Formats: sequence, C-alpha cells, structure tokens
Amino acid sequence: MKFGVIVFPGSNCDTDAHHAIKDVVGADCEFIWHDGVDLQGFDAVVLPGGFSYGDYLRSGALARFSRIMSSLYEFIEKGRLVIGICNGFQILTEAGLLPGQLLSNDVLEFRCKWVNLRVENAKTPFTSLYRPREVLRMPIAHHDGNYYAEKDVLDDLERSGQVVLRYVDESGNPTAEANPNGAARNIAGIVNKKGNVLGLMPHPERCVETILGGEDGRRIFLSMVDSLSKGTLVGKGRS
Amino acid sequence: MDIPAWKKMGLKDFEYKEIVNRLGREPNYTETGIFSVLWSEHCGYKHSRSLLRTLPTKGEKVLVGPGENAGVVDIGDGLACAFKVESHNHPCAVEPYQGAATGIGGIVRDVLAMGARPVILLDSLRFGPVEDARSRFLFGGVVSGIAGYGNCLGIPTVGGEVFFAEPYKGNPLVNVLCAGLMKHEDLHLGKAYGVGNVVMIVGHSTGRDGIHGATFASDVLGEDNEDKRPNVQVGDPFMEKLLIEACLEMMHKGVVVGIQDMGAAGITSSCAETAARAGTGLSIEIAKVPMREENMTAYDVMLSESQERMLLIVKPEKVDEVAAIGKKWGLHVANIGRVTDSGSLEVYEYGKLAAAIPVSLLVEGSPVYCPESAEPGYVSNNTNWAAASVKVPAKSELGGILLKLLAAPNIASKETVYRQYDYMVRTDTVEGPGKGAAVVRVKGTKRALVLKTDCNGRLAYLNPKAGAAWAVAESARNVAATGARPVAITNCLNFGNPERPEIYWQFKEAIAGMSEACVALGTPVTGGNVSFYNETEGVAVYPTPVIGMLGVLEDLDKHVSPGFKSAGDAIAVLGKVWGDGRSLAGSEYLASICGQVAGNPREPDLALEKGLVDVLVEGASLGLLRSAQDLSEGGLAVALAESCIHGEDGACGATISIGAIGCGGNPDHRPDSVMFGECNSAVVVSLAPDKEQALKDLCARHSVPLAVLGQVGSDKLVVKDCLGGEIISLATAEMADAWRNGIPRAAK
Amino acid sequence: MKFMGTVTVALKEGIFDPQGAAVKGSLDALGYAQVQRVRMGKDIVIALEAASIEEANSLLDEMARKLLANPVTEVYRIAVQEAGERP
Amino acid sequence: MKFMGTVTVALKEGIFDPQGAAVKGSLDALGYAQVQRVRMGKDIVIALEAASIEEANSLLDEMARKLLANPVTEVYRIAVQEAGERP
Ligand SMILES: Nc1ncnc2c1ncn2[C@@H]1O[C@H](COP(=O)(O)OP(=O)(O)O)[C@@H](O)[C@H]1O
Ligand SMILES: [Mg+2]
Repeated sequence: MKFGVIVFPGSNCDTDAHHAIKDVVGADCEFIWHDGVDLQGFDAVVLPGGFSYGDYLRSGALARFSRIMSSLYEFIEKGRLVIGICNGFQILTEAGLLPGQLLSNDVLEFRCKWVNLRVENAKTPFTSLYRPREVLRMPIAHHDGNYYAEKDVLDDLERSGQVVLRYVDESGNPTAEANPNGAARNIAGIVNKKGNVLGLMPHPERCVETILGGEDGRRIFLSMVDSLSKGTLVGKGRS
Repeated sequence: MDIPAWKKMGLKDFEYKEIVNRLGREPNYTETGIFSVLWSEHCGYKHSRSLLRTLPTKGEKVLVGPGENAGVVDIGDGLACAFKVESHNHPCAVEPYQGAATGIGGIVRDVLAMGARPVILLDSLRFGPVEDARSRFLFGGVVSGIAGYGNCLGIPTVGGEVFFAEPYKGNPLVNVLCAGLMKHEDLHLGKAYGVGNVVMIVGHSTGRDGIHGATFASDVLGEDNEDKRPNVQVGDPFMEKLLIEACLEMMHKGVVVGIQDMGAAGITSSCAETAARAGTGLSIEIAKVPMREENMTAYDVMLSESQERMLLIVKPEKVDEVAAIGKKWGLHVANIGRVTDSGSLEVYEYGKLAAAIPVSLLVEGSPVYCPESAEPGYVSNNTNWAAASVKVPAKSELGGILLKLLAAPNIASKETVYRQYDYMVRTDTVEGPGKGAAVVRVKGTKRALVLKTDCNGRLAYLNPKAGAAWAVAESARNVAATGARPVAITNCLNFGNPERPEIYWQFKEAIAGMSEACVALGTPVTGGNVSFYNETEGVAVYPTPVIGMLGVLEDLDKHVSPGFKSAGDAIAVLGKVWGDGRSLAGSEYLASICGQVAGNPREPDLALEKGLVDVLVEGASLGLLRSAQDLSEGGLAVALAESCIHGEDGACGATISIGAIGCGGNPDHRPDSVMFGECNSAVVVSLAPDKEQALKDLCARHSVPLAVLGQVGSDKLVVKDCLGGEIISLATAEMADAWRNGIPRAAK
Repeated sequence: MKFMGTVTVALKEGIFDPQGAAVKGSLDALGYAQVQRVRMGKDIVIALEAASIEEANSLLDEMARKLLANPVTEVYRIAVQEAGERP
Repeated sequence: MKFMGTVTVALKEGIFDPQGAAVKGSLDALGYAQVQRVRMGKDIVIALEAASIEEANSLLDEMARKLLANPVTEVYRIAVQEAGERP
C-alpha cells in the first residue's frame, strides 16, 4: 500500500505529511511532483497544506490547473483515497471535487491555534478508527478557512453524512465561540458523496506525536491504512 | 545652480573627492550611483565598522563568524545552524505591511545563502504606545506583513518581542531573525572563486523598484515618473518559496561554487561582495539580466532592489544544470557574466562599458568614521535620581499593582500577535511563542535549537552599557531556562543619528556592554546588523541593541518549560533579587505605575549570570527542575504570576514568603522593589520536594544563591512578607484575565 | 488589435462580506455616517490581443468562467475597450 | 439622495504586482497566448447618502485618501451614480 503527497509550487506542509505518514504511522509514502501525469501504484494521495501558487486570486484556485489534477480525477473515480488538508481542501473545492468554497476567515486574520473537533461521521475510510462524536484536539493554521455553501447544499451534506468534522468546544458543542473562522454550521471537514475524498482545514499531520502537543491526528492516517488494507472502500462514506 | 548627482545620491562632497582620488578620475553617472549605495551607511558600516571589530567573535563552535551572509555554529551530529537578525525599520515606517514582508524575505535569503534551509523566524518589534492610533496602524501592518510573508514560506515564526514606548512613535523598529539548518558539508560561501566561472542570476526579474529615492526625478527616469516610482518594494513570498527550494536543490547537487543573496543595492553589492571576498573581479552585461520593465539602463539594473533574487557563481560545465533546476521551479535564470582576475567590477550596458571599479574601493573601501562621543546630560541627572522620591506603596496596594503590570502592554500576552503566525509548520515546534524561549526539535536527533530575542530599550537608554549587557544576560537566561546551553548570539543595533555625539556615546557603551557579557557567558557574536538614523525631528529611538541568542538542548526529553507542574512542588528563586531602590531604575513598574523613566540601572553580575546558566543547564539534565521562569519586566511578582498562569491544571497557584530573599537585611530594601524591581539575575523554579538537596548542592557548586520561597498551590497566588503577613492574594484566573487581555483592552 | 479588458468580480448578493463590513466599520469610526453599505470586489485588468472587440469580450468571458471568478460565491462583469482609450 | 459609488484602487504603475503575474502565468498555462499583462486591483462599492452627486464624489475622494488607498503604493479612481441606475 502506498501513499503519495502531491507537491505543488508553494506547498509547504508536504514534508510534514510525509513525515507523519512514513516516519510516524509507518506507511510507504512518496512525493509526487505537480506536473507529473501518473498516479500509478498509489492507493492514497494527500493534497498538502501551504500556499500553492501563492494562493493568489483565490486560495487553491490556480493549483487546480496543474497537470497532475487530470489524473487525480481518474484516481478518485477508481475509488482510491484522497485527503486534502488546509490548502489541499481549498484546491479540492476550487476543482469542484468537493462542494462549497473556503472564504476568508470572518476575523480577516490568519489564525494559528489548537481547536476542538467533533467526529460527525466515524464510518468514512478516514475516520473509522475514531468513536462517533469523539472530541479531538487539532491545530488550525489558515487565513481562508471559512466554509461556505448554499443552504440546500449544506442540508444535503448533513443528510448524507458528508460532514465529517465540526468545530466544537471542549464539551463537544458546536458553539459560535468554538468556530474559529465563521464556517457555515461549524464545518471543519467534509467528504464527497462517494466517501473517498476528504477535505479538512485542521492539520492532522501536525498532531501525530505527543511532543508536539497531541496525537489525535494519527488515527486519520491509520484509518486510511486500515480501510485500504481491508480493500473495501467505495460507498463507505454513506452512513 | 542644480545639485551635483553625487549629492542627490547621498554622497558627501569629501566622500566624492575621495572617490575621484582613489579612482584617479571622475566616476561616471552609473559609477557614482554604485559608489553611493556601497558607501552608504547601510552597506558601508562607516560609523560602526571600527567598533564592531572589538566584538568577541571566536569560539570553538563557531564555523563562520561575521562578514558572511550569516553566522554558522556547530550544533553536533554533523549539523550546523546558520542564523542572523536584520532590521527593516525605515521601510516599515513608510509601508508597514510590505516593509515587514520584504524584511522577512531579506533575512531568509541571507540564511539560505549559507547553504542552510531556513527553518525558524523570530520578530523583535518596537512601536509607539498602543493607545496611539498611528502606532496601532504600524503595529497591525507590520504583524500582518510578517504573517503574510512568513506563513507563505512555511517557516514557523516561533518567538519574538513587542515593546511599546513613546520614542518609537516616529520610528518603529522591525528586526527579524532567521535560523537555518544544514549539514557541515553543505556550507556555502558568498565568494566568486575561479576565474572563468559563470555569474548567474536566479529568481525574480529585475524592475526599477527600490532604486535610491534621491534619483527618482533624475533625467534617467524623467520627472513625470517621480510619483510612480516610490521607494518601496512589494514582496512575493511565493517566488521566495520557489527560490529557496531551487537554491537548496542546486547546492545539494553541488552545482554552485558561490552564492549570494541580493539585498540592499541588489546586483551591485552582491557582485562586489562576492568578488571582494574571493579577491577576484566580475564582468557582467546588464542586457542579459531578465528585466521587468522596458529600456532599463545599467544604472537602473545595478541599483534595483527588486526582491527574491540570488546571485550564483557556477562552473561553466554546470550552467545547464543550474538553468534546468531554475526552470523546474519556474524561476528566471540567466547567465549575466563571468569571474575575472581584473579585481574590478566591470559592467557592460548593451555592449559598451558602463562602469569599471576596483572592488576593493567598493567593499570596505568606504571611509571609516570615529565620530566624537559625549555622555548625554540625562545620564548624570539619572545617576543622581533617588528612589526615595517614589513613595513606597501600602501593602494593600501591591496586588492591584501586580494586576496593572500584568495588563501593561509590554508585559501582557502577545497572543494577538503570534496567533497570526504559523508557528507550527514543519512539525518541530516543541515550545512556540508565548512561554519564554522557543524550542525547536532537530528531526533525526535528540537535540533541539532554542532561540530568544531580547532587549529592553528603556534600560539601554538609561544606561547603554548595562542595558546591552542585560539583553545578553536575559536572553541567555531565557535559553538556559529550557535546559539548553547558550552557544552564540547575533545582534541588531538600532540607534539614532551617529553623527550626534550623544548617540555615538550610546552606541559605544552598548558595544562595550555587549562584548563584556558575551565574553563572560562564552557566547561569541557570529553576525548582526546596524541600523542608524532611527530618529525624526531630533527625537531618537531608545538605543535598542537587540540580541538573538541561540542555544542547543542536548536531550529534548530533559526540556524544562515555564509554568508550575504539580501542587506541592517546592518553589525557589535561583540567583539574586536585589530588592533595593536601584532596582526600580528603568523598571516597568516605575514607568507604567509611577509614570517615570528614570534611574541608573545596575550592570549585571556576569559571574553570577554564568553560574545561573550552568545551574539551569545541569539542573535540567539531572532532571531536578519541573519549571523555570526567568525574571524580566515586572520582576519577581510577574515571574511568579506567569508561572501560575502557565501552570498545569491543579498547579496554577503558589503560596510563598519573600522572607527568604532576606528582606530587611538591606536597609534600602522596599517591598515594591522586591516584587517589581528589575535588573535581577534570577529565575523562579519549581521542583519535586525530594530534589531540594540536590539542587542546593548544585547551586553551591556554582556559587549561585538559592532561596526556597514556598509551595505550588492550585488556583491562587499568595505572597507573604517576612513577618508572615499577606501582601498579595490573587486568583490566578483574575491574573490570567488581566494578562491575556492587556493589549486588546489598551488598544481599544 | 490591442484591447484593455477589465473583469470585475464581486461576491454574490446574499453572501456576507467580512472585508466590506470591516471597511464600513472603519468608515463609521472616521465619522462617515452617510455610508450605508460597503462591498469589496476584485478588479482584474487584462491587456490582450484580439481580432475584434467581440472576440476580446468572449475571451475575457471564458477566462472569467474558467478561472477569474468562482461561481459558487462570485459574479463577474466585463468591460473592454481598445487599448489607448482613456477609461 | 442615495448614491452608489465605486472606488477602484490599483497598484501604481512602477510597482510589481505578484498576484497579477501569477494569474497571467495560469492564463498562459491555459493557453491564452493573447494575454500580455494582468494587474489586480480592488473594487470597493459604497452605498451612501449625499445632497448632490458632487458631494458624494468629494466624500468618496476623501475616504479614498484617508482609508481606502495607500498613497505610497496605490492610485485610485472614483465613479458615482444615483442609486437605482444600472451601471
Ligand atoms: N512579536 C512576537 N512574535 C512572536 N512571539 C512573541 C512576540 N512577542 C512576544 N512573543 C513571545 O511572548 C513571550 C514573552 O515575550 P517576552 O516578554 O519578551 O519574554 P521574556 O519576558 O521572557 O523576555 C515569548 O515566548 C516570546 O517569544
Ligand atoms: Mg523580554
């Protein structure tokens, strides 16, 4: 089983994801240069955080024209796993692979801090090792993390269990205070209908070692490894 | 009559005569421009060079000292750390966002040029009072500029300082420190070796941005352009990120012989410096430089300060490989000339020779000034200042004063600043901003780099020698408090106009204080930067010699952090809390509670500071310490309060008696000095009760006084005086609220 | 022929514009009580070659749909003129 | 009377526009060889009350100088019309 981390010009969490997956979780992992065309031999792909193409115009907007993206569409069609973290999430929405868009934080400032998240769907290939409604601590670090989608889209996401992570307080309530960026319905992460593409603003790769303040992010990658080894992915997203 | 060109470009008449003499002819317009930038204070260090030579720069860990783009020290395991601090004060006063952003860009390229991957940033900031709208605007702009550029690069900003005071109103100070990691064998130097080697430029195209302000309206550009050519550069962090990756790839593949960043005076200084260091010459053709604008002249190209560019010296057979790597990263790469043995910088403008100057005249060729210095009047007045003039507050007032101090912008939490910085990227930040020195792990080793910037300009103003020495001592103490051994410093000297005797005196004194402290603590100076003329309408900033201290923590598992860890632990003060009238001098208490900036701060007892560092480092490695918090602004009371605020759940309090510090022993002793006095060589530590004897023995061995004050409690700070009477009793929640909201509330 | 095109991108009406709100706030603070609403948009000025103004227009429209505006949250407006003309 | 004002803020000519350059890069990649130059600006739409269009104009000009544009790096242009009119 092999993970790939796509490196766009301006990606800057690519080595962090690589370290988390290879050195900490212990799965095979390689970097994939953005203008490659081949995802042969990979079972899961990470779109890492950072500022692809400087995040000019709109965060993630310019990256979706990278050559690798065309093969990513097929990759997703085949039911392989794709996780977009922070800038990766922004790229996935800009590319139309996930609904909605990530607007500027309502505070109009970059925010780097630890937040609490609630696992809304523990049946996805990315969250299968968490308990339903488990509360996690993860760091965020973004300027544009304010998730927006029209009401019916949001309702549909909720109904089909596509909302995977929500910003909450310590006791697990999705309060306004617990929402760091103004995201609609405190949404921090969603999956596509098929359930094999996850986009999230928090950084699981930054909390896989206790020395860095926590390891709640580790099970995201372990869940992926687990689901891949079981080999039955497609459809798992529905709950 | 119209002013001669050299004047417009900022050269003095006698400097111009000097140039004509040494050159043996009149320089042409382009040559004059080249001289004007390299003989400027910024590049030429005319007023500082002679004194900087007196700094201690040797040490067995120092691999590269001052003179190169950044200092480099050995950190073990075959690894080295390149680090340097630089100022971007003047640009930030005009355009805070871009000024700060391009400041980050510049220092990052300095570290990159050594062959290191830039991995850490710190920012040391000074502004006018937060209550002042303009100062708030500059503060906000600078912080978002640092965030905007640094975050995009993926280099964590893990620490810094913010200090507010009236003298910085017209002249904010923005100093940024960058540290990079490399293997010893990856060390590169800014030297143009090898006659026949190719000179290449990589990165952004070159435009007219940043060309010396005085020449906007010159006939080269034409009057009509004047307002369109402001002397500010716009940073492009995306391009810088690509430049970092491309240059690292080139250096690791060993395809570059020499590399040099393009900062002030762009191509001019990078060419002159690389040639001078190697004792060679360079011949370049500006037509080959990728240009951003039409019909640019040699003058434009040579003086442009367009950002995100590096100069490379490459063996002819490697040129294609360099070009390929540059192309891969989407950068402009061009072969602009070659290394010669002429000893001169020859510049061709579309085929014809536009400038030919011996590099020795350009680099370190500028005149060196040793202006006269005179002690300012305020110093002697302050020496006669009597603490007695400050009335001793009633015991009942001390708690309220502590709350006020915790909320004072200079002491309060700086979270509103660093929450805008991505301080976690690269997943090595073990201790980020907010709690003492930053601790950054070195992957693949047990080690960590520990960094802290420090300088209290108010102390340095009242007593420059003491102030500079305290900055070194405090940053060392901050670093040692984590268990790390301080190894070397970089520094940024921010002063007013050196042509004024009082300013030059401040500068001289500060250099002396810094040198003494560095020698005593065994932390050599590996590099730095001087920023003069930080004054408007005759009002100079506080002399501000910012120190950037680098330490190495041998074993991350032994890392000690501020904040009490468990109730029942013993609380002790290591070192000396003076508690006398003199320790009120220049204190935050005196400034923000009593509204005075006065007194003559004592100099640190450097032997004691050294002992303290040894105790902290050995104590940590022996596992004797549960927490350590150094005393700085706000003195003992604030150090205790911060230890409570940062305490673990159930260990956020303390009950202590200051009796043990021997109050009463000294006739000049006063409670406000004991609690809030500054210039102490001391640290508040907590330890498991069964470790007390071992720590006492360790302190004895290093002749460091140790006083056990009391015990860690759960949720409030209680302080008793020698007679056992309560002088302070505050809920930690209340202290935390004051400390966390100090700046937002003051900024309202 | 050379044309100067401007693609003006704005947030859809219903969508909250924090930046605009912030600017409104500062204007209030400066005492501009007359201001009722502020919306921030982008102004993308593109110099391009085209055979005719119609072609320039449709090129710009294509760019706007493909890249310059995000249909989820944004609407756009196009203006073109021959290069050289004053705006 | 109600007016609709637009303050268009652009970088001064001499100043490099990284954002515009990046967008141009993507347009090139998309095959728009016709594009010669891209510059990004801000488009600030302000609904305000004023006695006359002249007053609206001078108010907007004041706001632009005080807050909306940074004279060091930016230039601005103002357009006003009575509210309700189509742009
Ligand atoms: N501008 C800044 N950027 C990042 N961190 C900062 C900044 N200012 C202060 N900090 C952090 O806040 C904490 C307190 O700073 P300071 O008061 O200078 O510490 P000390 O009193 O120990 O010298 C430190 O961890 C410092 O790194
Ligand atoms: Mg300090």
